[in-house]
Parts: sequence; structure tokens; C-alpha cells
Amino acid sequence: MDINNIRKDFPILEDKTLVYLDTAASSLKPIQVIDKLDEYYKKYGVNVHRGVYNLSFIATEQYEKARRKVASFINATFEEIIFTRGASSALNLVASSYGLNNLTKDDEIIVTELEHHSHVLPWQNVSNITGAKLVYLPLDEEGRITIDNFKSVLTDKTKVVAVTHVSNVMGYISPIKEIVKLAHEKGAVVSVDAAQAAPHTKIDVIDLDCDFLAFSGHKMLGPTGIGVLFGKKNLLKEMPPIEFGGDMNDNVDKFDASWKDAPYKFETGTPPIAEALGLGAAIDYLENIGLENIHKYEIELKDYTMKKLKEIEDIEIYNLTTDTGIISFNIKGVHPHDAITYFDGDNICMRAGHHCAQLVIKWLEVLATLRASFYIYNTIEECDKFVSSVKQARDFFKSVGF
Amino acid sequence: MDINNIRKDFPILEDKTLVYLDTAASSLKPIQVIDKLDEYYKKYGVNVHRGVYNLSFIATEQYEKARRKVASFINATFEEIIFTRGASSALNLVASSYGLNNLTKDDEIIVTELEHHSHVLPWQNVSNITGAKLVYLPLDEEGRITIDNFKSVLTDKTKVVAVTHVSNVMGYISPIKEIVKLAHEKGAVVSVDAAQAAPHTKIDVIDLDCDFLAFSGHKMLGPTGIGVLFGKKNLLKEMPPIEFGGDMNDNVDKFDASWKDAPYKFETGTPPIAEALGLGAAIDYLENIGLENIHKYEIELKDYTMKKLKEIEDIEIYNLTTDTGIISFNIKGVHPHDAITYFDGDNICMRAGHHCAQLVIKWLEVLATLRASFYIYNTIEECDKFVSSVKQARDFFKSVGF
Amino acid sequence: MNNMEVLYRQVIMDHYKNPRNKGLVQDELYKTIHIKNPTCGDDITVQSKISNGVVEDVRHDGTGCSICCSSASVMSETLLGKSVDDAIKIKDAYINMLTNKEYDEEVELEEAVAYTGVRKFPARIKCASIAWKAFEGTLDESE
Amino acid sequence: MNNMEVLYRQVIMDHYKNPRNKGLVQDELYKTIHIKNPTCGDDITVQSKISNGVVEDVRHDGTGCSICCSSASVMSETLLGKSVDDAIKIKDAYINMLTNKEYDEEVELEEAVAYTGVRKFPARIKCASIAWKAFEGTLDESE
Ligand SMILES: Cc1ncc(COP(=O)(O)O)c(C=O)c1O
Ligand SMILES: Cc1ncc(COP(=O)(O)O)c(C=O)c1O
Repeated sequence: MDINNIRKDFPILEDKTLVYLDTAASSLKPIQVIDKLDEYYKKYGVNVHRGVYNLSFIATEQYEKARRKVASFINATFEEIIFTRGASSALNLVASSYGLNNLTKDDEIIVTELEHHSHVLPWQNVSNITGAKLVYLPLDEEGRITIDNFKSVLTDKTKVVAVTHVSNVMGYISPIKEIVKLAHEKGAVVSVDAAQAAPHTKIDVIDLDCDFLAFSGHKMLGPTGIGVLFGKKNLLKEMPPIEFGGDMNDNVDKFDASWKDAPYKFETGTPPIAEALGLGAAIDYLENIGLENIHKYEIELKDYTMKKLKEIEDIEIYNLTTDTGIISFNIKGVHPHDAITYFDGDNICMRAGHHCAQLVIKWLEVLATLRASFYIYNTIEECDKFVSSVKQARDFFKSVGF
Repeated sequence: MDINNIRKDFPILEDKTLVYLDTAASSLKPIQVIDKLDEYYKKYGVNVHRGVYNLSFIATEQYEKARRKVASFINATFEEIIFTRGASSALNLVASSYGLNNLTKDDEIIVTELEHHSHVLPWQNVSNITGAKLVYLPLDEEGRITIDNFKSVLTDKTKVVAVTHVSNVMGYISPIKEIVKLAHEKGAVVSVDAAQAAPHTKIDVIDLDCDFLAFSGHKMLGPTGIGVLFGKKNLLKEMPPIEFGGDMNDNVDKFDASWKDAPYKFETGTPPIAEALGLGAAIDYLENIGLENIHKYEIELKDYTMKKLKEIEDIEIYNLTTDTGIISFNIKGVHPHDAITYFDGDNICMRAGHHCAQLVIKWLEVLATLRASFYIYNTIEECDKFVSSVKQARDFFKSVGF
Repeated sequence: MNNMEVLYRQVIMDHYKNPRNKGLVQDELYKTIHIKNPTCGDDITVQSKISNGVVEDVRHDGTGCSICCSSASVMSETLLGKSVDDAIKIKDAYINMLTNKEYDEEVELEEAVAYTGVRKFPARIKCASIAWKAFEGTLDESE
Repeated sequence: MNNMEVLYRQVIMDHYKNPRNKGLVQDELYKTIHIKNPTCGDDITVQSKISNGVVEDVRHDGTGCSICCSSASVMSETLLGKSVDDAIKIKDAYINMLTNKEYDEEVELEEAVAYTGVRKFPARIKCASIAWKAFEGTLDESE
């Protein structure tokens, strides 16, 4: 894994001063992915499924090849992969199609305060409409999901467990496999938000045995405008579509219509074609490096940075034991939006805010946090720059009276 | 309007033998749009709204600039423009949010057999769920929507009129303005499917006074993965979101949340950023040429071709009076999928099938049709090639015994 | 310029115009599979009657292009009377041939060999295989 | 390398640390506007009391970054006692100044002039304008 070579693949890094530590919001894109989009638009940029001419056939083959790549990326089958607009859209599909049609007021939905808004608000809506009860798994003192705490809320009434694979604020990895096993014993299905997991760790849906799992292209070197929903075949089969129209139907009569099988049932209209191809290219890129290597490298950078960060006075770190490349922190007394401007001045990109996860921000009892997240294109030198910028920022804000 | 210069902008046309007559399914893309995508991914390919650092600020400005462009493209305001995955998704949003929440069993929904599946199936679903009655506007003998026939189905019970602006099979332009006026007199709202109109004619939502209007990027020189829903401000304000999650919310508590105003209320998660920018570039390209010029030129090509096509024996044309660049036809006795392969052999791309509009195909009482559609990059020479290929195809199929 | 003759062989046109074994039967001994390609409108139903490991009858009906309809007829003739094992071998060889995969060239495809030309028209391979896929489905049903 | 001093002027820090006119009142004569930027967490409420065409009082409360909170305080001091017409002039000049548009340089921005540095930080312009926008909202309410 040669970081210098990797960096050369990312055109945006031609700006040598740029230190990009906001991968958890969106990753940078390698030229291989950009080239794939260009290839589509320049060589066979036509619609799929609908034509029987050669260019359209090529586009269709490429589109379905991307689906096969996604399937093998997470060890699923072709029919279990639905392309969506993004992880948020995919997670909503589960709630709207499975949730609204299977839950009643006697049921319970387990969620956690670690969830991204996109994995808690859809279930709030299901709860509002069906009357099913939303039950929060109590986090432990570090803010983690533990099996013991999961057991404390899991009951015979539990019908759905919505849980994040990796928290986008705390960087913790949830014990998905154990959660699924226990949930299945109660007959509940498990929806996994893998938006922060897919780019960083190998996912095996057979091993996890989860029922649904979602992620986004743009966080894993792929384009914007595409996400993936994995659903177990037998579940997808019973679920109604939530969008109706072109290409998802079989026969259409004036007052009546029938649907294709999954995944097409859930993909109405012209799909995100270029985006699917780009996601396929991103997966090639990730698999070429190896998810294990990626994870190891991120941890290396994180460990190095965490150690130095801990030594700086007046820095509050909220996830000292993070399992991934995500560090959430604040400079004492300095609002994160003031801090972020300082880092921006050093051309260090980081995020400040509640990271679309207000519940865990409230759990932390802070207004907002800074978040640095590391990925394959970051270097140890960048970690040093970052740490030194943190120190200087603290000194600066002190000096002007914060 | 220099067609040769225009053709140079489309990289796919470097293949000089290619005759692309499938724009109604998806248009080709000019280099200006492809370059805009590249610019985003290579220069500031980060997330929007979420960062307060400079790169993210640039991406956000560009994203919202694209929205302003779309707004001015159809004479709407910024807050009335929602970015979606495509026209299908946009039309579904109207049905799911407005339809499901405002209709009851005593109401009526007027639709037409000219509608694309994406504008009839969502209302079938609303009808199934709410009990509202689906009423079909009777088409005239040519297959057109007429005001008289519209009046014959419009009643005090009509709550929604779902009508296509331009039919993707017949190429007819519907009298939207008059329909809207009459519908409003009855207090009904009008949803307009402008997927085939936006690329070809100037749309002015204030002049039309329509309540909702939808179109797709990929049919108007833009990228895949993006569509637009226009909705009148006061209507959007009252409509509930249908997808919940990051970036569409205001405050989030464990059991309760509030939403942002439109358009953000309807755009959860990371939006199709590159795609919005690409759509903006496509609009620049179209406005640079001028929609009026585009329409005039298409009609020129269509008139020329139609005249020649009519002279060929054994050709059945289904829309002799088409108002746009769309011609639907068949070679007598030859299944369109057999015919299409012949054209493909001449590197002429056309579509065969029901064009996601089975109702009008059934209305025509045929199994499927061939469809040729013309656009700015087509030439008179291509029309000649096409006509001559049609003749040869007819001769060939006769010769082998069809 | 256009090499369509490769595709529309005489055999194919013959079966398209005069389909053999066409029309379905109402009989519990038959397994029935219906396959549709909603996009292009091909819509084929295939029935097979298997007894003692032999394909005793194959019926088909439906609508579609010439390649699709003719191949259902050719298939019915080719497989009728074969042992199930042989029928599967022929079907596999045929599908592999169409999709440019390696296939057992020893297997006698009989009239179905007329579809080798389809390989040059990737967009039509589906048309030529849909009836055979349906037949395959009837065997799965029989198990 | 980092020119943050341009942004964090003494005036700004002073108002951030010691906000003037902070805290809301319960009084029907006041118009209240609440503006939030849910993404960054800025959350500001502004109240104004207008009588006889004069800004008799301005109050504010909320949470946010130093630029956001201080500018609410600076605004309140700047506008207090001005005629509504002048207040609007000042507000317009200030917003135009921030967004690098043309503005009437004759208009006396008073302490609000300290925010000229914000122009160098486009991502923070919103922080510096949110309180002023809220004030603008209270005037619309008063009409
Ligand atoms: C008239 C009409 N409406 C809607 C659509 C759906 O557009 P999309 O497939 O981009 O969602 C199309 C395109 O197929 C169309 O022609
Ligand atoms: C954990 C998690 N879930 C879901 C999402 C939503 O992904 P998207 O914005 O791509 O829809 C994100 C990204 O913001 C995330 O970090």
C-alpha cells in the first residue's frame, strides 16, 4: 500500500497544501472513478433496459455488472442489491416499505442514540404512523452499544432493530453479528446503517446475517447520487414498492398493474446509471487495496494522532477508544465553528456541527463537535500538521480572549 | 445554430456512423456537462451544507447556484425547486406527499392514457389507498387530449389532474394552460409531467400556473441521477416530507423532530451534488442555443422525415400530426424488436417497445412501436439515412418471409 | 453493410411462420412456466410433460419477436422425446453457445444450431434464450 | 500563514464575551423572530420594539459561534434609537458590505464595521448576518 501512489490518483490532492480530514462526510474521488463516469458519458451514455440496440445493451451490461460488483463486495446476491439515491434513501425504503407494512401498535422498534438522523427519523415516522413503540438502547458510559444493554431492551415485542454499523460521530463499531443473532431469536429483523462501515471494513452480509444494510457511494470513493440497499431476498419479495412507474412494472392496465421482482420492483424510472458504474469502479479500487489494509492504515493514522492530541491541554476528546479513523473533539471554550475557520485557514478540512446525529451530540451534552476522519489518502505528515494546527488554534483563541 | 459545431460538443458523436434517434429515452451529453462533473470531482468534490470550510462552501454555492438556474429556467423561485433522483421520483413525491394526504374516497383523480407509467402508477396507488376514483380523460381519435374531453370528466369531485406535457409516444403537446385554468376553477391541483417538454420547449410555470411539474436531467443533456420537482410554495409548505433523515430536519429529539422549510424538507441525505451541477451546465447549454430554436429545428427534421416516411409503403405511422420530434411507427408485419436490430446494424439507435406507456400502446391496439426522436445534434443527412434504412429494412424482412 | 441474413435463417423464419407444438394444454401432468420481458414485450409460456425421465411433450404459447417465438418452436421440436438428461445437456450447450461460453460441441443441437448467428447480436440473445429458460423452469418445478 | 486576526477583532470578542441587550422580554409591543441554522447549530432570536418610526429597543438571545453571537449584540447597539428608515439603511449597507455587493459607504456602520474582515471568510458570512436577518424579519412582522 503505497500512499504516495494512492495520493496521485486523487486529482484534488494536486493542491499539496490540502489536508482533507472530512472523509466521514464525503470521501475524495480517485481518477479511476471519474474516468469511469467520463467513459459512460463519452462512449455509451444512453439509457438502460429500454433499448435493444447495441449501445443501450452495453450500458445495461455495465449497469448490471456494477450491481454484481456491489453484490460480491458484501457477499450478497444480485437480486438483493437495490440502487438508490443514497444511504438515506435506502434506509427510508426499509422503513416505508417494511416498517409501515409490518408493524402495529403492539410492536417495538429498537433504535440507538448513535444513529444518524437518516436511521432514526424514518423509524420515528413509522412509530408515529403505526403506533409501534420506539425503544432506545441505553448506551454505556463511553457511548457504546453493548450486548448486555441490547438484551435489556430486546423483548418479544421487538419487531425491528435499527442500528448503525459504525457511528459517524464516535467511530465505534457495533457488535452487529451478535445483535442480529439475538434479534432473530425474537423474530425481529435488523436494519444496519453501514454508511460509515462500507468504506472502511469488509462487510459480509451472510456472516452478519443482517436483514437490511445500506450505504452510500460518495463516502467510499464513488460518485454522489447513488446508494445501495441490501435486503434479504425473501423479505424483499414480500415488500411492496414505494415508488411506482417506468421499469418497475410488469403489466399495466388502467386500474391495475403488477410489478417485476426485486430489485427492479424498487427501482422506478431511469436509474443512476453513470453513478452505478462509478460505484463499481470505486469498489474495484477499494478491493485492489484491500479493505483490511485500509482499516489497518486508518487505525495507524488515528492512533498516531490520538496520542499527540491527548497531550495537548484544553482539548476535549469525546471518543478516546474509537475503533475507526474518526476523532470527535473540541477546544475548550471555543465554539467548533470558530475553530473550524482556523483549521480552514491552514487548509485543513474538517467538519464542525452535530454531524446529522443530534441525539448523540445531546447525549454528549455538548453543542457541537469538531470531527477529524482519516482515510487512505492521508499521511502521517498530515497528522502532524493537524496536531500542530490544533495547538496553534488553541493558542490563538486564548490570545484573543476566548 | 450551427449543427456542426453543436455535434462537436458531443464526444459520443466522434463515431461518425452513429445516428442517435433515441433522445426521448435519454439524450446524449455535451462535453460542457461532462467537464462540469469532472470539475466538481477534481476540484471541490466534497459534501455540501455540512462543512463550514472553504471547499465545502464552494460546493454548496455551486449546488445552490444550480438550483437557481433550474428555477429561472422554468420561471420558478428558488424554494420551489426540489432536486430528486429523476422525473419518476419527483412525480411519486407529489402522489405520496400531496396525494396520500389530501385525497379521500369521495374525490376524483383525472389521468390520461397518454401518461408515462411514472405518472399513472403513483396515482393508481393513491387511488388504491385512499379510495379516490381514477378517471380517464377520453382521448380523441388521434389520441390527443382535448379541452372538450377534459371538460367532460372534470367535476366538483376532481381534486387532482395528472397530465403529461408532451407524450413520449405520440409527441403531442397537451393544452396545459387551459387545463390548469379549468382545474383551478374546480379547486383541483394539476401535476404536469414535463420530462419530454423541458428539453424541447420553454416552460414558464407562472404562465402555465400549474401546481407541480417534474422533469429529468438525463433527457435534457444533463447527467443521470437527477430530476426536478417544481411545486408551488404554498402547497409545498403544507406537504409532509416522505423521506426522513439528515439535512431535512431542524431539531431532533428522541421521539420528536421538526423539519426545515421546502425545498430542504424534501431532500434528505447527501444530495446528487455533481448531478445538480451537471444539470446546471446543461441548462446553460440549452439556453445558449435557445429553446425556441431547438424546437424549431426538431420540427424541421421531423417534418422532413415524416414526409419521406409517409411515402414508403407498408409503414404504419401512429402520430402523423405529432407536435414535436417524436415519430412512432411500425413496419407492417414486422415485430418492432426484429426491426430495431436491422436499424442497429446500420448504427441507427432507436427504441422499440411500449416506451413505459402501455396504456397508449393498448389504446393504439398494437403490441409495441418503433420510436424515432430527433434533437439538436441530428442532421438532415441522418434523416435521409434513417429513411433509407427503413426502406431497406422493409425490403429485407419481406425477402426473408415476414 | 447490414448482415441480417446471419440472424434470420430460413429455419428460424420457418418456425416463426409455422410454429410447431404451439398452444397450451390443461393437464396436471404438465408443468407450466410463464416468462415475460416487460420491457420488450416478449411473453412466453412453456409447458413440459416428463414421465419416466423422458420429455414426453413440450408446448408453448405467447407473443414476441421472431427470434423469441421461433426459438420456442425449435426448442419444442428439439427436446421432444429426449431423455431429461439429454434435454438438459442440449439446453446447457445451447445457452452456453449463445452466450459465447465454452460448451460441449459434441452435443447435437439439431435445428437449434440455426441460432449461432444470434451471438453476433448481443441485444437479441435474451430473445433466443427466454423459451429455453422457461423450459428449464418447468424441470425445476417437476423436481 | 493564518490571518485569523482579521476576523476576531477586539470589538467582536468584547461583544462575544459581554453581550449587550441580551435576554428576551415578554411584551406584546415587541416583534420576535427566531432563526436557526440547523446544520451549524446557530440559533438566534431577535426582538424589536418599534414606535413612532423609531427602534426603541432591540433584544436578542441564542447560541452559536462568536461571530454569530457577537453580531447580534453589535447589531442591537448599532440600531437602538435609530429611525426605522436609518436602521434599514444600516442593515442593507451591512449585508451588502458582507456579501461584497455595492453599498452606500456614507452609511455609518458604527461598531458593525468590525465585520468587514468576515468577507475574507465566505463560509462565515452567514454567521455574521443571521441576527441582522432576524431583525429584518421583525420589521416585516411590524408592518
Ligand atoms: C413522459 C415521461 N415521463 C416520465 C419519464 C420518466 O423519467 P425518468 O425515467 O428519468 O424518471 C419519462 C422517461 O422515460 C417520460 O418520457
Ligand atoms: C452513519 C451514517 N448514516 C447515514 C448517512 C447518510 O448518508 P447519505 O447522506 O449519503 O444519504 C451518513 C452520512 O452522512 C452516515 O454517516
